[in-house]
Amino acid sequence: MSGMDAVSSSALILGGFFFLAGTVGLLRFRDVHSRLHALSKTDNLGLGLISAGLILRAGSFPAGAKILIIWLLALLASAVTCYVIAEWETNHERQDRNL
Amino acid sequence: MIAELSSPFLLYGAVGCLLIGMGLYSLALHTHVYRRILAWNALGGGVFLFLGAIAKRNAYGGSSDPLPQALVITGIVVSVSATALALAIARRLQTEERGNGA
Amino acid sequence: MTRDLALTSVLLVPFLGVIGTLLLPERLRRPFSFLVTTLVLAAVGALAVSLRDAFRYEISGWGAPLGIDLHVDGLAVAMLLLTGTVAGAVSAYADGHYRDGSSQKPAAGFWPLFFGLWGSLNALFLVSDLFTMYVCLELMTFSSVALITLAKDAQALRAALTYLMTALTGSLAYLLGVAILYGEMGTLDWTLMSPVPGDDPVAWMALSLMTAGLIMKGALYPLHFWLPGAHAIAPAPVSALLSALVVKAPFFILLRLWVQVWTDAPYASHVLGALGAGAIIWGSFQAIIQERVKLMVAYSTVAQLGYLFLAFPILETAARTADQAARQDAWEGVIYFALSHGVAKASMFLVTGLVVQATKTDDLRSLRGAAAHVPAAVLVWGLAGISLIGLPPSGGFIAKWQLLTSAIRFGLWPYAAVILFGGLLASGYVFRVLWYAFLAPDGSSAPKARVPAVMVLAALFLGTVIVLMGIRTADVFAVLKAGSPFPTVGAP
Amino acid sequence: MRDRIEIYDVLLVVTLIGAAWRALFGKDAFSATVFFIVYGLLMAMAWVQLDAIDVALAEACVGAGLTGALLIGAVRQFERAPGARALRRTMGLRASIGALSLLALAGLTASLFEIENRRSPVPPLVERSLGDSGSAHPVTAMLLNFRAFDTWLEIGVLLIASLAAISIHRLYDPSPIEGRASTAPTRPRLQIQSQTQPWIMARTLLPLLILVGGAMLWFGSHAPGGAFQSGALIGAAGILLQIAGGRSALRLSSLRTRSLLSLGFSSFWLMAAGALLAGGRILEYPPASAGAAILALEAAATLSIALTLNVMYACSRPWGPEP
Repeated sequence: MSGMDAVSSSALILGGFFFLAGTVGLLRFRDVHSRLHALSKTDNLGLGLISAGLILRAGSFPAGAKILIIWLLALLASAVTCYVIAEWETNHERQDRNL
Repeated sequence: MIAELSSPFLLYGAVGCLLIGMGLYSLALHTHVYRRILAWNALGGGVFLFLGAIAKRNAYGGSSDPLPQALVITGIVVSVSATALALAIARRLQTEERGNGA
Repeated sequence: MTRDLALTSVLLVPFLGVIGTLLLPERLRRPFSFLVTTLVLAAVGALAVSLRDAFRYEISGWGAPLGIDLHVDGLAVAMLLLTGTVAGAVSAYADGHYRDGSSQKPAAGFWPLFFGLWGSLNALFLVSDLFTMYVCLELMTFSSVALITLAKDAQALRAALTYLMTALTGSLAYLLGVAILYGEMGTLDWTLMSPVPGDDPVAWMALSLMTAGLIMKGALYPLHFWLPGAHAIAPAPVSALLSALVVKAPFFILLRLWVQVWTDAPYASHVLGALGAGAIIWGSFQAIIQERVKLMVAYSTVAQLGYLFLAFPILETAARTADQAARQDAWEGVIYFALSHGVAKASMFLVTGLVVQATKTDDLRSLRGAAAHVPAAVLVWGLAGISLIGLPPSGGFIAKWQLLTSAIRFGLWPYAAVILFGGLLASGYVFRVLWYAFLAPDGSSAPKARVPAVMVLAALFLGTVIVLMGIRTADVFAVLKAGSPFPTVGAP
Repeated sequence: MRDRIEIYDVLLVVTLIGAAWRALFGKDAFSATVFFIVYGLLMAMAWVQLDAIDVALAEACVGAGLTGALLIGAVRQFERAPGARALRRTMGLRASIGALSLLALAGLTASLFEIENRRSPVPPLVERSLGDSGSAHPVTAMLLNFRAFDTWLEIGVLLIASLAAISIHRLYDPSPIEGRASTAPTRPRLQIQSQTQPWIMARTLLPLLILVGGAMLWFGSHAPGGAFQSGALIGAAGILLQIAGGRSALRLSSLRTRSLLSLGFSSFWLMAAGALLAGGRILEYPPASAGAAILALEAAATLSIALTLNVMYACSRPWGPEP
């Protein structure tokens, strides 16, 4: 049983690391696009790892299924938000260039 | 200090009081209605957290006291309708005044 | 049995009014609101007649600490009578005010909000649970704010917003006080927590928070800044409701707390008394120098509320004297003042509405010759003025007489002096309007519009109520005896 | 039911206060709103720590979610307002306000320690009378049976607030303002086309939200859940449509809208009158059919809460629908 716990805790730690990388990316990069890029990639992967770790620890099947749904919803939400921000940013830049 | 703060009741009650203090300070400080709506919501959140701490303190037989929980749910719904009403008026006022001003 | 039926219909019928006026088609709305108004008035009358002693009514059948109870005593029924009388007159007035085609849109919005306000006031005066009072206060505030915005004017929006933000902050302070009280007493019903120990600091903090919140909502002197703007800009029937009833609800809760729950508050009540005295002097002075009649009446509300807050020190010293008759006199004097001020202020605002309807502006100078054009309006203004000043044939005289004698009997000379001085100041602004009204109408004033008869009748009805309150005071005092905190043993 | 303070509690509290600080005193109105939503969600986590799951759901759905949606919808209009950023108060006044707030904070915290070991008689009472209250979950029994009058007035508050929003919208008619195209408020910053991602998001989330809302309503009888939370979820589905679809098909003053708005309030009224006719007191359910009565009331309340929140969202946005 400790093997399962070891796997899930390592997944949790790895997920945490990806979040850290994403935040560093957010702070370091200059323009919006690369920030969005860094954030969406690492956060989604980080969240995937964390939810995988939690599913291993989750007691029953429904609880695990709920965690999975949470991850999918988070993916959908971050995809849409990144798209909308990126689209607004490009419109905004195109307006600046046209002025 | 931490030893005394043994039960979550005191911790979250103190956080509620802190939120009330911050909300009051921000409410009195800002003059623009939008910031005051935010401050008022934080103040309300503080009061509800205070009630929640009392619910936790009155816990009986494994679950916390349902009466303050019912009060807080009612309070949250009152504050969302108050925010909606204040925003509706403030937004119309802004449009009317900018409408006349422009 | 009729007592319970009257009580439940006092609570349920106004809310039926909200649903009905919201859903019924246009042409059915006026007869339906007329029907609901008469039903509620009948129920309140039946309740007042059948009230022998204070009684309780458990809503949804559960007991007090668990469920919510209604505590029906003389004070509650007196306030219900005031609400019924004023709301009845205002509904008749509004029927005429909103009949002409131009203001069709506000008419649709007025009636559901009007019955929502009436229902929340009835519930607030009856219920004995502090949190339910909070929800009633919110329902009342939202209805009042919405009613103010019916004036279709950017100024009305600004005044409504200031009122809303102040009232919301006040009700949060009140809610925090209730939360602390629940934390300490374990119940939300003020009848169960009655004898509060005088030396308990947490109970004192709860009381001061609740009082601060209710003072903000009740527009006592230093925190009254939102009232003149809101009451002056609102349509006439709405300002009558606001000034006569809405500002009374916080005072009603304070009266319950300070007199029936915190029994010994020796020095704190004098703080309220001092604020009340300040309100009388400052408010009356402001009212005298106003140029617009509506603002004048609004400042007069601020002043007259000061009298109500003089009640706390008087009742505090009354609670400590042995003389039962003196205590009951003070108690009846305070409540009677609330009733007479409500009726007088409502009639003043209705009269102002009549004048504005006739002359299209509420500037004082446009009142020249108003006595010739709308004589009934000026007559009712005179009667209301008599009541505010405290001259004999009016209810105000009885109330001020009781307050004055109690103040003198308990040796509170400064308050007695302020009561007399306030009457003098009140005559300042009342006679100023009368002076303009009786001037000969010069040719320049604009042609006067015709005023619907039902509006004049509503004002006249309130005028007669003022005079009746001055003559037949025994009936109302009999109602007040039921469940009064200062029971006079042996008195009928 | 832990009774110890854990490291997680301390972390949660610190982030909560940080988010609240940024929300209240942040420079830019838009970022203040974003941090206000973060603060709301952290508050929901705090409620979980206080073992108040119902309140956590209500805080997340209504407190953070819908209040956040209302604020985001309205903040674009206030950003250019001069006061939105500046903290305009003289130093002396700020010091005195700060002192007052600190005094309030100290007094309240002191009162916490004072009332720390007092208990309330209500929880045992609830335990005893839960049997014939018609619901196995104490909070739902409290909201819908013991203090049903509170909840009725509460739904009255929602109804009056939405009526006020509609009447303000109709009286101060947008058309004359939009008529002056030149000075019309500038286009919203987040220009949302209805064919792109948000529409896809709305399409996928809509069934899920309504499904979870319905489940939340059903859970109310025996687990944390209930009318307010499920009403908020179904309302959120409608608001998502309004965001993605731009102009919503909500006809504010039609009879259909008005009757659905007042459905919750009138069903409570009918229940109260029915209880009276059946010889009991106001809102007194016969123990046998209390469960059914509670479920009926909750269903009606859910529908009108959902529509009320949509109406409020529509009326607090610059691009409100036609009346």
